[in-house]
Amino acid sequence: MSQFPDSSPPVFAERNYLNTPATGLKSWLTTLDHKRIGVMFLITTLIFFAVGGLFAMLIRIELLTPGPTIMDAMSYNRMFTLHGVVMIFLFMIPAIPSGFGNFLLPIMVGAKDVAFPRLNLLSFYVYLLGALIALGGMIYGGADTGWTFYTPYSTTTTTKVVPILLGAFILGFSSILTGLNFIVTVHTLRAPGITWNKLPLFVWSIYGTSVIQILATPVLGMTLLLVAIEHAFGWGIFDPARGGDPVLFQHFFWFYSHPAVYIMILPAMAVISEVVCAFSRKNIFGYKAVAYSSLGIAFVGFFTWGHHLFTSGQSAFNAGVFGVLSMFVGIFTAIKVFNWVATMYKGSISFKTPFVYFIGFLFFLFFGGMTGVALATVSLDIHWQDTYFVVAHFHFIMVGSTIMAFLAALHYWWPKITGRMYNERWGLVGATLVVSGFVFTFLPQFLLGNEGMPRRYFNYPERFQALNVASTAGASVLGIGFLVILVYILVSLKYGPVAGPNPWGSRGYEWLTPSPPPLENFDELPAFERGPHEYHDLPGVEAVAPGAGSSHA
Amino acid sequence: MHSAVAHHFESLEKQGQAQRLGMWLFLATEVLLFTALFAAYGVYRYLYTDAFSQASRSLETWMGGVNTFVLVTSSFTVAMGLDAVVKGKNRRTGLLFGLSILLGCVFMVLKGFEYRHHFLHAELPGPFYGGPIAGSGGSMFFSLYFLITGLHAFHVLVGMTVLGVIGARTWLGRYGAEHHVPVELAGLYWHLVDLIWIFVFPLIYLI
Amino acid sequence: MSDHTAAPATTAHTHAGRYLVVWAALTALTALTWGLSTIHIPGFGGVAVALAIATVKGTLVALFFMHLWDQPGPNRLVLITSLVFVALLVTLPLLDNATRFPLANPPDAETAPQRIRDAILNDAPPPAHP
Amino acid sequence: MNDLLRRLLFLPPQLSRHARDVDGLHFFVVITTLVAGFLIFATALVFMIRYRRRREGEATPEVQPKHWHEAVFVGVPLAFFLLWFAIGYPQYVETTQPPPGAMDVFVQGKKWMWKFAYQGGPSSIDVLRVPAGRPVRLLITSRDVIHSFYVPELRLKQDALPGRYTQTWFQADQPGRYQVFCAEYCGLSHSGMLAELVVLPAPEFDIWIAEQRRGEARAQDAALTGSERSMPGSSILDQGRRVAADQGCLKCHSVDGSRHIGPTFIDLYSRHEKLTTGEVITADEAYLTRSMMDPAAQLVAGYQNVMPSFQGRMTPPEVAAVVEYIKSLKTPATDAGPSEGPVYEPIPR
Repeated sequence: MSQFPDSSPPVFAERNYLNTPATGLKSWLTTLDHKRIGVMFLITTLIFFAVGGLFAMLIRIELLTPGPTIMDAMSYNRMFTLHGVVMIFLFMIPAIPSGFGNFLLPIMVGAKDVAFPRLNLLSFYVYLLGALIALGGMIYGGADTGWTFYTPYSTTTTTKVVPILLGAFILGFSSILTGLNFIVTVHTLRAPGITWNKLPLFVWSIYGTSVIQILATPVLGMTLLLVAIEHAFGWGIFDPARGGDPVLFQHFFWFYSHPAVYIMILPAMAVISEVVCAFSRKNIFGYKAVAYSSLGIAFVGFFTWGHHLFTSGQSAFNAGVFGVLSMFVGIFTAIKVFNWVATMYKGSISFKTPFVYFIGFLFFLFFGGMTGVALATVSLDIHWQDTYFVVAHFHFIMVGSTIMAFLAALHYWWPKITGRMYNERWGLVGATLVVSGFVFTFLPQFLLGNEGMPRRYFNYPERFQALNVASTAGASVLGIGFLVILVYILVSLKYGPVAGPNPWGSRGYEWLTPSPPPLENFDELPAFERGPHEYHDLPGVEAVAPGAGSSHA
Repeated sequence: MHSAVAHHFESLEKQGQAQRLGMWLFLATEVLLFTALFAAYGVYRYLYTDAFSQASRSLETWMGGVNTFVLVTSSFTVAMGLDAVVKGKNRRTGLLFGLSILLGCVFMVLKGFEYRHHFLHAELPGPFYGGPIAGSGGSMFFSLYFLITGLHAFHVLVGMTVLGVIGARTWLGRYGAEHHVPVELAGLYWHLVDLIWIFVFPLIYLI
Repeated sequence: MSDHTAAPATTAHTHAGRYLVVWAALTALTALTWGLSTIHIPGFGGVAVALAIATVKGTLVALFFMHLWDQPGPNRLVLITSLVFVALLVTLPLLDNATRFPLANPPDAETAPQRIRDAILNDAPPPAHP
Repeated sequence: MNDLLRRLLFLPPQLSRHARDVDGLHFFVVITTLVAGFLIFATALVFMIRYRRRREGEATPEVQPKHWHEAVFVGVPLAFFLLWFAIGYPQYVETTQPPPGAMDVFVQGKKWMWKFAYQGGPSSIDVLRVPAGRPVRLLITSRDVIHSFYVPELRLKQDALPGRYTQTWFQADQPGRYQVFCAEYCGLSHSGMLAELVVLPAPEFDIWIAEQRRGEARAQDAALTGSERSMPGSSILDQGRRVAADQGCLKCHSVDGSRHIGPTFIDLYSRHEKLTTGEVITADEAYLTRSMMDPAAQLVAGYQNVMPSFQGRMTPPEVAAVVEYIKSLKTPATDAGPSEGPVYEPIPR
């Protein structure tokens, strides 16, 4: 599978993290190795992705016709709540940082492990505990509040909202622990030679993500706890009947949940910055701009939460403050988009599956981002708020961008994680299905929103039906695409050709070690003389043979 | 190499640096956990200014004041405990941490008396409020009062446990002049508990 | 301040004297803020004075008991950053309540006009706007 | 041009100057987005074709941006974003500042209906009548959870906060009938919480509101003297149907046998119903009346206790009329729904 005729035949590293120190289930469940923890995160988050995706399909089928199609209103309300909770708290937030981040970040800084391996394992089990409590609540009855838990609906509903609140509260700790671990790792465990300006861009973005996780998650935890207390004991901090202000809840909630959008999108940008360099075989255009804009997003992202409250009774003064600040967060994304495109200039572009996802990502991020800025343009938001336009916008960002990046990451690092290649032809088929299915699912929803269909509607007037049918049709293509990916990726685990340490000819640090990587990441620590995104200094790119990790010269 | 160095750190000092940074990040999350309550306090104090100052006046300011003094002093003894372990005087550290725990107990007992007072006067949160203040301000104040002081008291309990465990281990000689970072981290946590109280005291009792 | 960055740990330095001074200062400031509160400075002044004293006390604790005085940049940056976000979360919602349409605040809040408070409490539409 | 773009973007008709202004900004935003998108993706496409990999192991030059590159990358989008904001924010601020002399309407959302009350007493459920060409201020509140008053044709949306008031205002241009949605999720029948905005020509509205005020005065007189208020309409069944529609009964109780929030009305009379307590009762006149006054007392098994009490909100003759109406609903009943058929498509239940 190696692309270079002059390189030695690819080798599956014999002593790797998959078989050392042991292969049993127990050795996995008690492991402190960041790579194994990352893989366990990946597997669990993917299972929850399947659950959330199933809910999504049921929602789309229900919306095929106005009125009840396959379920009643109560089931529908529970369904979209669970879809939101599962996708956001159980999949989107942990998937790339805790999954790929855990696997790659220590390798990319040349460390043997994260700073606190035991906290890392704890993070996984906390995640599992939170997920089980939330799932228990869903099976026990589910909640019908929407993932936003707006008071006073969430404090007065008779559904089982408390276990789901507690589940999300506990999941927050997992997020905090992982973020804390990454920040300390980047600060203290960088290998000699890896200066701040030679950090892979993946690390910069994950670092920005971690900052948000640390600073925002506690506020959400406290807020959810307050809602649970209000629901259970009636201590009304937000209860309008006791002089509370329900809008204050929205302030607290979005103080976390707007930055949480960046918890979801920054890791996607992390992946894309790596992919675009590797497949253009070109140095990144404007390293510092791309790196620092990650921190810019992390910081400025905190100043914009009020644009979710334009119709909520918030003051016009605050709307102005939040509106103008929201305009600034868009430019950091713009910088990245321009620099990614410019990176392709004079490159040597190879259209492998990850790169196809990059194209999809760029398209969705551009339109998702521009509609996001348009939504923060105050008067337009008044029309769009809580309609399908918002639904389409954030799915463009979360599904269109984050999941495309997740799939790009899955394909790009699959040979590193498993040591084997997936089938490239089926990879392209899957990518085409997913990208086109996605366009057909969510493009009609923009128009539905323009037309005025509010979100979370079980019934809708018949004039909205045509676009809903189109959306459901797109969703089924999307679903088939995911099934195709699932099949060939599982097949490749056993039958995939051996990948070798660097099948893409990438310069990223993680490709300097054999695939799959050994227990402590590098057999012998490279000197990291070259930056991770530099492709200009050598004619061609050599594939590094396993066991020769230090042959970088 | 010191036996306490984990395999992925190059030296004890580097490990200590990492642990300190980790602790500070954790403390930042603690600060933001309290911030949600402080922000709610700020909003409702603005909305119910008179009710809040009336409710605040009904609190026993001297108890809050004494408690502030007690916590500040316990912070001081914890700091002295760290100073002792750095000099290799483990036993003294154990004793000073014990003293800090004792001061923490004093804090909790005083807090308990205050709570008892509130229970007797029906100054309780939310729907259980039966105090003299009309409107929503009174019950809102006591909801926030119990949430803030309750969360803080929970942190005091956790801090006392941490001091107890680390103090005992220091006494047994697990830590020493060279390997004192865990003692320092336990101290950091306790100081944060003190730091938060320094802001809770004026907000709830004085203004 | 930066002369310790080469050896960031508090090793071998003795700070006992420093701790004692800080403790004395904290005790004195506690007494001061308590004393000042009995005078009842009117309006916003009392809040400002009490919070200013608390900030001084907090700074002393953070710098000396928590050793930020001797420690490298990142740790200080962590605390400062978290304080920026504390300020953010406290001020912006407060600004919202202070500037929004007064009827959108809780009806018995002291910021709402009395006649409107009465009207809403009695579950009647409020009088016509002026 | 305006109309073409509006139709292309599936936007509903523009009922006010504000709606036209907002759409103007909308078109500007869409056009700049599409132009920018075209430029970026055309560039990307050119790069992808021009610089596709021709052989393995190609060397690539190092290309670094100059400072002005990054300045352009930041400056151009920021300029456009700020321009959008500079146009959009004043448009929003305008909706928060009702002109003096605007007519006040009190809007009350509750699960799952809208009540509109006018100065001087008249009120209606789920129908908001306003005059064309005059400013109308809405003071919006809620009785239970947060709702959101939304009329797409006005490009206007404002949340209803329980126990407090928010405001917005509009001035509708043309008479017509438009749909009001609830845009903030409020539970089981969120999507059924619809109302109708009826814009009447101003003189017609004046006549209507005057009539309403007179009727209100008559009703008050009637209440004072204790005599029964006369009800318009031909037969008692018509009256019952009207009352059931006006009071919102039919939002939760179907008349065609389909299951909804409450039990269906058809064949309800003298049906044996199993209660939540396990007891079985016969739905006679007494039970029907009691269920309107105190719905929680005897709840049919399988339904939630969500119905409000209509005690004091319906006069005794109205209650009797509704009971007669329910009695009349036997299979095969063909007539259903409100007597005033809306012009928009009704939502199938």
